[in-house]
Amino acid sequence: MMNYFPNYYSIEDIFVTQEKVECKVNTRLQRLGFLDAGAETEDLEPGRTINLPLWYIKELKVNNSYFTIGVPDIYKNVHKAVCEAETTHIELGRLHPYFYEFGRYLTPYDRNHVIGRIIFETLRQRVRHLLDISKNDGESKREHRLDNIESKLHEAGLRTNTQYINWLQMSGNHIRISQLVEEHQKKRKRAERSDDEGGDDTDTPTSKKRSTM
Amino acid sequence: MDPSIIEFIGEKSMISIIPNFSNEPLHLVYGSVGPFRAGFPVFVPLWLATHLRKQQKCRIVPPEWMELETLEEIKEEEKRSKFFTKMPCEHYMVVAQLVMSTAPDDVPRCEELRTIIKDIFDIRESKLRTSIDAFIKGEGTYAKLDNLTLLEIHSVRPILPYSLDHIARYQRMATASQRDTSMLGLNTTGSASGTGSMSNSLFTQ
Amino acid sequence: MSRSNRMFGDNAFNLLKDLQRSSQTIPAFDDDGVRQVLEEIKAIFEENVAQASNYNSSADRSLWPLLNYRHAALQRNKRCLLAYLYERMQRIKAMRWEFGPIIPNDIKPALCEPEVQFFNNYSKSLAAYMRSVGDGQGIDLTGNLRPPKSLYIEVRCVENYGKFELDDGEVVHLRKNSQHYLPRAQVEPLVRQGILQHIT
Amino acid sequence: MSTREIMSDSENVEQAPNEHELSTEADLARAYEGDDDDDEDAEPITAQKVLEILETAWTNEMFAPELLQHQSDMLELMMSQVAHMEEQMKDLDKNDFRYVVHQMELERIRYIMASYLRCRLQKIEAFTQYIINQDATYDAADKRLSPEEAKYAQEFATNVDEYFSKVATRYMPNQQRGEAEQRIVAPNLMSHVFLKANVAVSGVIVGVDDEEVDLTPGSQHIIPYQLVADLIQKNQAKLI
Repeated sequence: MMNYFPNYYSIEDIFVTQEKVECKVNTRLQRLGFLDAGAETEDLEPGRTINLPLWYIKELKVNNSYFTIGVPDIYKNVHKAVCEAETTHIELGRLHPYFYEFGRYLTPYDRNHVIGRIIFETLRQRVRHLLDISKNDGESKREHRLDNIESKLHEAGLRTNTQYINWLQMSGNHIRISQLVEEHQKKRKRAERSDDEGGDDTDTPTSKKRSTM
Repeated sequence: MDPSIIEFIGEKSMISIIPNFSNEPLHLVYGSVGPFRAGFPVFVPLWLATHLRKQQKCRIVPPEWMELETLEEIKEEEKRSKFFTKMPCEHYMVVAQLVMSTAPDDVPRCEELRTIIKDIFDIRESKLRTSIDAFIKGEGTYAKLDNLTLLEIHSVRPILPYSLDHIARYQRMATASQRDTSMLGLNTTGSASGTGSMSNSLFTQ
Repeated sequence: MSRSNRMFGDNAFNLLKDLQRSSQTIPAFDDDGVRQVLEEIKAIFEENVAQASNYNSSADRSLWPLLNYRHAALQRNKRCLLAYLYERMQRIKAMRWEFGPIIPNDIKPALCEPEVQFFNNYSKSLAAYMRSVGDGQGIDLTGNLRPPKSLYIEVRCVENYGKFELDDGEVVHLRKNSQHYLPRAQVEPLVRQGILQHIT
Repeated sequence: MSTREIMSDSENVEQAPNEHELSTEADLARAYEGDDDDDEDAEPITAQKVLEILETAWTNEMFAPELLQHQSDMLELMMSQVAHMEEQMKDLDKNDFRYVVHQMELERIRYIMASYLRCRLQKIEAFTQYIINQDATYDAADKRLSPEEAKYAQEFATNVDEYFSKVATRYMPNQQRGEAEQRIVAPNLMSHVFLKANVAVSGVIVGVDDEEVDLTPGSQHIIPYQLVADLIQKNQAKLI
């Protein structure tokens, strides 16, 4: 398992860059009218506000003359909490499922330079909380409390804790059935149950050649 | 990495046993053990000690520190100290866990010891959480963790290093954008393919 | 281009979303989805090429934003599609480690032909590598998965397997619900395959 | 490579432990010690030492974000050692005390070797092109990939390319410059790691602002990997 470090093939990063951002059109843009769901014109008219996906925005220069990229209010809204170091109670996942990564992409477009600082500070303040809730499973497992990055950290923390508890009970060192095989067997059983009775199951995928090398 | 690997590494620790059989020395790759003489103590790796104990071929001699008074002192010291105190054995949890689960009869006051060792671990673990918190709020990317044992480090892995990775990443981003307001939109894959750079390649086929 | 058009790249994104939502083993290769994405890529490209010739021969830069947008959309499509293949490749690789060198019969139809080819090449290449390690002495990396605790383990048979020959020539009969005390290293693959269950 | 393996006690129980040595070619010992001098009688290396080196390589590899230098010489020696001991023990009774203990140790060694190589394969598959490119710039002595791994990496890269091509890329417009580059998956060298100093090291830069710290032997730290990668390489510190 590796930490989140997006590369070209990262599904997570593709999800983040699918998110839309409000942009103001600054100048008439020929034949881009289709980007504006609320207009019937062939061209995109100045003054209109449209939603553009991050995957396009990140290809634009910060000072491009076509669009002004709107900084979402969610970041401004947590500003006060960040300053007062009161961020643990915020339901970050409700504000945005990709609070940090979305903000990271928007950082260069924020002329006031607050987003970068805010995501950095927010995570810094919330790590202690993440460590704590990873220790006590169940508690504070509220939906929407964590953003995507945090959920991943939280899951990793819970896993560590479970492993440790299993180890203390000396139950951690059994050889186990491989995950894929287990899932596959379950699926097969479900299929068999819904199939006719007495079906011929000698043709199980794992029953014949089983050499490992 | 899960605790079974930490256990595996800790099983190399040497521990004293009193065998009930005799044998010539064994020349293991990791070094020689023995000779074994019935009734006389001999040092062997923990993995061998637990194996022989399960076969009822020896008694395990608990290490000196595995004793109530010593551990009480360690516990008090750990509470008093701001830092992590040096443990009598760098795999104390693994040794305790393995010895006490395979040979509870060889360890006087086993249950009490179990509790106190667990206490010590918990004190250290919560101290670790507190110092992590202080360290992260202090804007560091580097910290000293002297005397922490592998299993204690494991208790914050991977969540601590991962969190630090993210924090550092966002910090770099915040600093970079403050430095250069006209920078291009950051491309995840690191190549600065702004709008200008495509003109020469867009139309080639 | 009709108004009702969704934004470019949505098909490609959905390809990924469906894959992401599916369980660990692999869902059927989305032939139609992939073809649609490839068609969108081709369409965008051809339009851009057509307009680019005008663009280059005149000083008129007013179409630049459109070309630019479509170029980004083309790259986006490529990225989603390749990420889809990349993720499938990870799962196919995992199958080699977990199921062994033969793709289970009921999973095989989920793969397209190039994927089956990939699996076979991967399997072959891995086997050749494992044989070559240590100047040809060879090592089986699909075994020894967890730190060893004892030479022998207690196992229960989950299904009727039949005869199983140990390295020393001894033959055991693995009958459903029978229990055995067997060399850990030798029966590890059977436990992984769900034939045997490791009990205390 | 011709190697005279150590004798195992199952045949030669009287042998003193310090005679447990793998007689190695001089260049093998130098390969690890670093060839600061070229004397012919380099220290022979014991099986115990080989195992220690492999164990360190294994734990370092588990925690380092990038692929570290291969240890195929050590691995080959250890595999011969294991095979040799197996051979010597094959006539022993399976319940013989010596047989059981030696087998247990051999299983531990086999686990370390398998886990180590699996870990490397995972990185090779994840960062294939990155590693191949990187190795192309290194001298033969500094390559990260062993010859077997290099072959495997190349085959893997080709196999992936073929799959992608048959399903998608050959139907796409030609790649632009830089696109192949963009697709290379690289490790995050700034990942934080836990480090233990083996020796005293002075003037280690620990932060972006060039803050320096002296490491004392046995001290432990959490720090971005890249700042200490060279210490691992030089065996001045290890990852934990």
